[in-house]
Amino acid sequence: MHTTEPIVTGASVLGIQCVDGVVLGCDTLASYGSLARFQRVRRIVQPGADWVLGGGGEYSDLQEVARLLETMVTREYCQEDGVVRAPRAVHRYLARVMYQRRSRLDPLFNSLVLAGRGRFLGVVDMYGTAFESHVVATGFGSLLALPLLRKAWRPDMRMEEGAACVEHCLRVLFYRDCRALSSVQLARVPAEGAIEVSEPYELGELQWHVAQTVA
Amino acid sequence: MAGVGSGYDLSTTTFSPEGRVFQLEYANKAVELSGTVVGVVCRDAVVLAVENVLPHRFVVSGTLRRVHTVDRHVAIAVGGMGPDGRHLVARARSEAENYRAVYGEAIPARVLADRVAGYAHLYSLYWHVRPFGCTAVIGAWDAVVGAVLYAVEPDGSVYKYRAYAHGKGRTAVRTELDKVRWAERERAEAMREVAGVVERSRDVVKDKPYELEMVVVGERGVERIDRFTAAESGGERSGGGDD
Amino acid sequence: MDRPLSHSSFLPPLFSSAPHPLSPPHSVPHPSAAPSVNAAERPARWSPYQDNGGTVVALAGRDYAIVAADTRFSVSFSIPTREFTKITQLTDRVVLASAGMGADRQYLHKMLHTRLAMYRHQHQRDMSLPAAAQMLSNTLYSRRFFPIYAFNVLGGIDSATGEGFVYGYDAIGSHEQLKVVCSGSGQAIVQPVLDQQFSGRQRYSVPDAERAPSLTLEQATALVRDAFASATERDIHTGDALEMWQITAAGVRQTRYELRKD
Amino acid sequence: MLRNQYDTDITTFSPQGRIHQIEYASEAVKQGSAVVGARSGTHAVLACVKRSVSDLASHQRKIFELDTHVGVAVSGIIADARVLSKFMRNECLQHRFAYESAVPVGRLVRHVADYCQRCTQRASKRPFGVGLLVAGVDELGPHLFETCPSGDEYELWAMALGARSQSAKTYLERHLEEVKQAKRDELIRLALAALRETFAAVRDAELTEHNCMVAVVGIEEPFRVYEDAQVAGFLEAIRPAPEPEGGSATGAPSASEERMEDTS
Amino acid sequence: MDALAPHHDPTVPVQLGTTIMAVSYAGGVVMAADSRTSTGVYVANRVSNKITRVAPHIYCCRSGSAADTQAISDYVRRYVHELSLELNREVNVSVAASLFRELCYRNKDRLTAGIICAGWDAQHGGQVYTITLGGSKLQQPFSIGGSGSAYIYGFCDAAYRPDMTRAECIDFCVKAVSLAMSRDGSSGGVIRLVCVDRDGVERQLVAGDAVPRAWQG
Amino acid sequence: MSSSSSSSKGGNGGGFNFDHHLRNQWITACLQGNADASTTDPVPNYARHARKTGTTIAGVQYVGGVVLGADTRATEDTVVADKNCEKIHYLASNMYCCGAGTAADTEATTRLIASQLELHRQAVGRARVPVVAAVNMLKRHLFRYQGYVSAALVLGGVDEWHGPSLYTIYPHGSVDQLPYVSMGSGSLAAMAVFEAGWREQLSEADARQLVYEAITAGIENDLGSGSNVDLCVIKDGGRTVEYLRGYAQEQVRTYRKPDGYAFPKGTTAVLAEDFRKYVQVRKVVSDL
Repeated sequence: MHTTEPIVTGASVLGIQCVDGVVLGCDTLASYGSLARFQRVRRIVQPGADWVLGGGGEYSDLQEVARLLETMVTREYCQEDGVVRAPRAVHRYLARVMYQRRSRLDPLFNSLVLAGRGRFLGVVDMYGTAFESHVVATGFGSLLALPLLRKAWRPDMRMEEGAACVEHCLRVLFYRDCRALSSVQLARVPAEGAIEVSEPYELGELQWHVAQTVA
Repeated sequence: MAGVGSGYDLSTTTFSPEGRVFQLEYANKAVELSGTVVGVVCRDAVVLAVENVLPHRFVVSGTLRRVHTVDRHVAIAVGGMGPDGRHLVARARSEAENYRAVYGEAIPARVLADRVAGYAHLYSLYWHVRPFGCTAVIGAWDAVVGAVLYAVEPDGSVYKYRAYAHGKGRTAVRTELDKVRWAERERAEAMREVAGVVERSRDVVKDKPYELEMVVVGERGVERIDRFTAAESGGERSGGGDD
Repeated sequence: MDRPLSHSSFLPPLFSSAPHPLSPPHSVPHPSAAPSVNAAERPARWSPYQDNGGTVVALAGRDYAIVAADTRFSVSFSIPTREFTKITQLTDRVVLASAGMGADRQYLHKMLHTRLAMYRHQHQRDMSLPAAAQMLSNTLYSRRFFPIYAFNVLGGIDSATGEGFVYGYDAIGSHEQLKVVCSGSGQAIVQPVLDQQFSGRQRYSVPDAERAPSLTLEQATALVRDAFASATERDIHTGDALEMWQITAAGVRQTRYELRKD
Repeated sequence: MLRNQYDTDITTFSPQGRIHQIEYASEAVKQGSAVVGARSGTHAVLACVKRSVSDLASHQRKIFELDTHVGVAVSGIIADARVLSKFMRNECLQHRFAYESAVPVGRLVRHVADYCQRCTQRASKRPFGVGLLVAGVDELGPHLFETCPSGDEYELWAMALGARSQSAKTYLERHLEEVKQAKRDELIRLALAALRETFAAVRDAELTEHNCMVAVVGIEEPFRVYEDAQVAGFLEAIRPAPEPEGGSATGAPSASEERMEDTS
Repeated sequence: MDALAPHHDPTVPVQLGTTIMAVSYAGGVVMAADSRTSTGVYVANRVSNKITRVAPHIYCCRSGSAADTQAISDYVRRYVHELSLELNREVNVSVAASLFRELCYRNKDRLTAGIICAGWDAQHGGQVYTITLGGSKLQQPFSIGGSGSAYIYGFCDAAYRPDMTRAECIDFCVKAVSLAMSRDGSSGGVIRLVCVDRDGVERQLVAGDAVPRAWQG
Repeated sequence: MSSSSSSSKGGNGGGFNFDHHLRNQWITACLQGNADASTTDPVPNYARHARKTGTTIAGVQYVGGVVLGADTRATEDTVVADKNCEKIHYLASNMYCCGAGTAADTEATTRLIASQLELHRQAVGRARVPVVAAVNMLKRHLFRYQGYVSAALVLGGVDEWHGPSLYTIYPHGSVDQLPYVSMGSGSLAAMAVFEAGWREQLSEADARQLVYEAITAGIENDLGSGSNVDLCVIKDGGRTVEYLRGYAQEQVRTYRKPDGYAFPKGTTAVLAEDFRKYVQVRKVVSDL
């Protein structure tokens, strides 16, 4: 199938690890070149009960990854043995998948962020590199949002703060990334308890009065 | 030890002069010997139940498995040889997975039943394999037609049922199943009755202790009913598990 | 007969394996045709490789070995994470550090651990240092025509004599037993210093026997720390933190030191 | 001897719906020297009797580590056991490679049982003539499983396979509640005591550090095999208070007639 | 660069420089397309039909390479037909869309196809799925595609309402496609419409001289 | 053929330089449409080792003035060439200019414009020239060279006509005037800080803090930027300039070997010895 260049693409995904869980955020745009083609697209999916996946890059490949994970989860569902694959195991599995595809020179053109129970936050890129981190930003976000997330992060941060911080970064991305949108989605993944993936909503508190300072 | 087939019954690729394939009948015998398997279609679900005979006291209760989940909306109860059943279930799972991958929606029960039957049938055609020594009782929730029940026999035949029973207690159970209008029963009611039917089919003196394994497939998917106490089943005796 | 039927829903391939005679132009408004898409935004041709930088060092004395690496993971001019270990412990006496591409080295490390486990199952003991060194070489060479983009240094102590040795590798498995070796983005900065300080190269007037490494573990540790601090000053892909593994007869000890983060 | 025409082929059902070849394969399990497994809420233990074909040969190992969290004791055709052990070791390694985590014990067992089943359904193969006791720990706690040549698998509190295992089973059945509650050392003691029962009918034979192996795995305790001097301490524990019914054994056949299968 | 050369050159593939669209409403879907097919700048067919039947109640609008999209829709038609026989009922629209997606995704390096798959089924009513270049599958209330769509995004976003009737949908489609045809050199000819609902399929045609004309200049 | 391959870094200073010949060849190829930017490298090999200030520079306007900031790292490819270089250049007494890009270009350009500005000031006979004058001169200069003078500039100044003003000038000669700006490889990190923290009507202290944080974000997150933060505050109608060289030292070396490095006598081999008793030194006085 060989995605040699991405066609329908999603932009950055952001994540931050808090003391009581993980917050993931991204906008809901799938661009077609510079055309904002699909504006209410979910780039955060939740195939399993214990984790969510946020993805950027080629959208068809992202759908493929989501299908792959759904298959994995369904297989697990069929086992009925009470064993649930930990978010970390899913993360490592994704890394193997991505690495295998890049080694076939047939990469899945995505950056993936996995957030799970037990404050798990990990990234996998299209080469199959996998790492965990307190703060995560893929795509253009690694240039624009990562500095802000790094600066804001504290070990005792709570999820409300984390969510505000992610929202704030999404706002900055909306200002400064041509492929970003003000319609966003947030996932709150508490260390324990039910995961909450928001419906797409509009970012508020946008700051445009800077325009008045320009002659 | 000669069987009724006297020479024509040694291979699945041999017809007897009367036109019977004895090996398929013998395979069916394997099912008749084993614990009773029951499936009924009630108003809002399919109830599958298996009488799991405990081989000895060492078994950790609740771990014997003869009802397997195949997909979000499908379960298969196995009558007969358990390992053969797992083989068939594995095939059913991959059929379901493949259908979902290609068509993007859940496999309809009829299609799954046909494909599992086709697979079982294949094992009745060649000398170098043997038929499955089991029946697969497929309970499914179908998006269009609702709760449905199919049973695939060792010879690869498949029929749709309102209620089905096989195994040791089949005669007694079938008689009882016939008396009930299952389609009018609610799931909780049906579950109780099925448990009672299985319990009553047993010989209290001769039969070994057992565990009743029960799975309900409804709109919400596959639900395993963990424990069925004596009170609920209306039977005299509960399953033989300890702890 | 395990799969006598292909799944009935399986779709057969659309094309014979022969490629299309021509690559068709696009009349769907192709994103690349849109004037606003800057050609520079797209990689001209996708490469399966990526350099994630970093420096690794291994050196060995008479009764110890040190394996050290920084923890920075960089992609061109950005740092996706500051905590990406390049080191993995292979056995109680052998430690490996790899610079280069992150994904390749994660794969390589996993592969080696799998092989080590197989070896343990078969032989009921750990692999020796020379065996591990050779296995690493074989693993690298097995990908001779699609190389693993990792630059490895392996350090450990000989289980028989207790003497420390290190091994240096190229990406496809050529290797050499040494006393000191450095690889990765800071190699050009660090290697000459180690050569001079540790191996006594350039000390022409000193007899060969005396050039043999005579540093104590403490001296060697200080030297490595200084080498990494210096590399961090001048190599932009090295930094954040230093992980150092000291291997002695007593076992392995892991220490972490901070480095500059700019 | 009584032969019947339905028992020579793995692809033939008898008129009673039985497959004799599978049943015969199960007989092979009984030929091996005894192995015992037991598990409590925290630990799982395997113990076995090692045999040697002659005084000049080494003892046959019957307990294998599969991964840090799981191991197996085997009874029957050891060569078959090695095939299955290798299969399971590969499963463990592949799981670790893909998920960086330990394979759940139940899934490992079901996988190998499925593998066994495939060999009971085609003429070109024969069933594996070996029974496995798999002891392991995963996120659900400790487990003990048995697999049979037929492809059946059971999760158990305790089990004994192999020669004269019935006496061990009787012992375990009698002490089943103790097994379930047992702490680590108590569990080892019970397993060894059960194993000792298999010697009850054998003259001049007893459980010594040279002819037995023990393996333990527990929550937070990786799978570890003890043999030779390492089991001496465990044996000590069952010595002072011998079970009355197992203490004084009287005449029985020597062990020599049972040697063949385990080493073939 | 001889402007007429391409149509003499058999190696220049026939393209559907196109405007296609589909709109779902409460009871069904309306699809519309222009009718121009070109090789280079030559109009190879000025009255082509780009809305292809996949099943009695499922149609697809094709853009991109004519050969590729025809081949894909042929395959999908066959698979859908096969499946409907197996199921003994009509398949759902999403199944056909999934098949398009599967073929487009698995062969993305060989195909130039942008497809809108739309139709009506008893389970989910009228639906529109977009299968993009590259093989993403996305459900949308309405979708536009082809080279002409670039010129009418603004119009469609402004004019679309979720509560339209069938007649309003038809009107919306005719307006949108005619606007695209008037600005996109690769779109033109007539407007073909297909309406699918519970009662079946109706085809409509807006002849070239009846296509509404907005301001030109 | 030796002359054609000689380069500016060659040993003997004489001979020709064909740098522009290569460049022109590339441009011609581009114009003919048969150059693939990825395969035909416009930059001659050696020129790539020119010192770049892969940089974070930024500026903020506040009520009474402007604050400019810069990091102090200069790189040659991936090697840090200068750990404490100066990137805030003098243009005139009331304006300073931060430069990113090729160090030589930013330095030469700002020096050139600085001298032109001084000539202009003297010609018109005022105390200060307006900042827009500098902006115009810079953009004309850069436009003329079509981006080949790779200088990306942040220009800040205060004059009596417009008060504080802040500009960015791109290498191709485009100009933006904004209350907060950043440039260089770390500009995204810096801009993210501005977008997150900028308010209207900043005080001088707040403006300094904001610029400091922006530069720090670049230093820590962009590998092209590093070392220290320099600030420059221009205020008071252009009459006061605070040039804060080494305003903050963000990252310092973490370790130094305590006993240093001793090279024992004999480390360097003596290959030959030649002793002279004394040497006569003759002083030559040039006529020039």
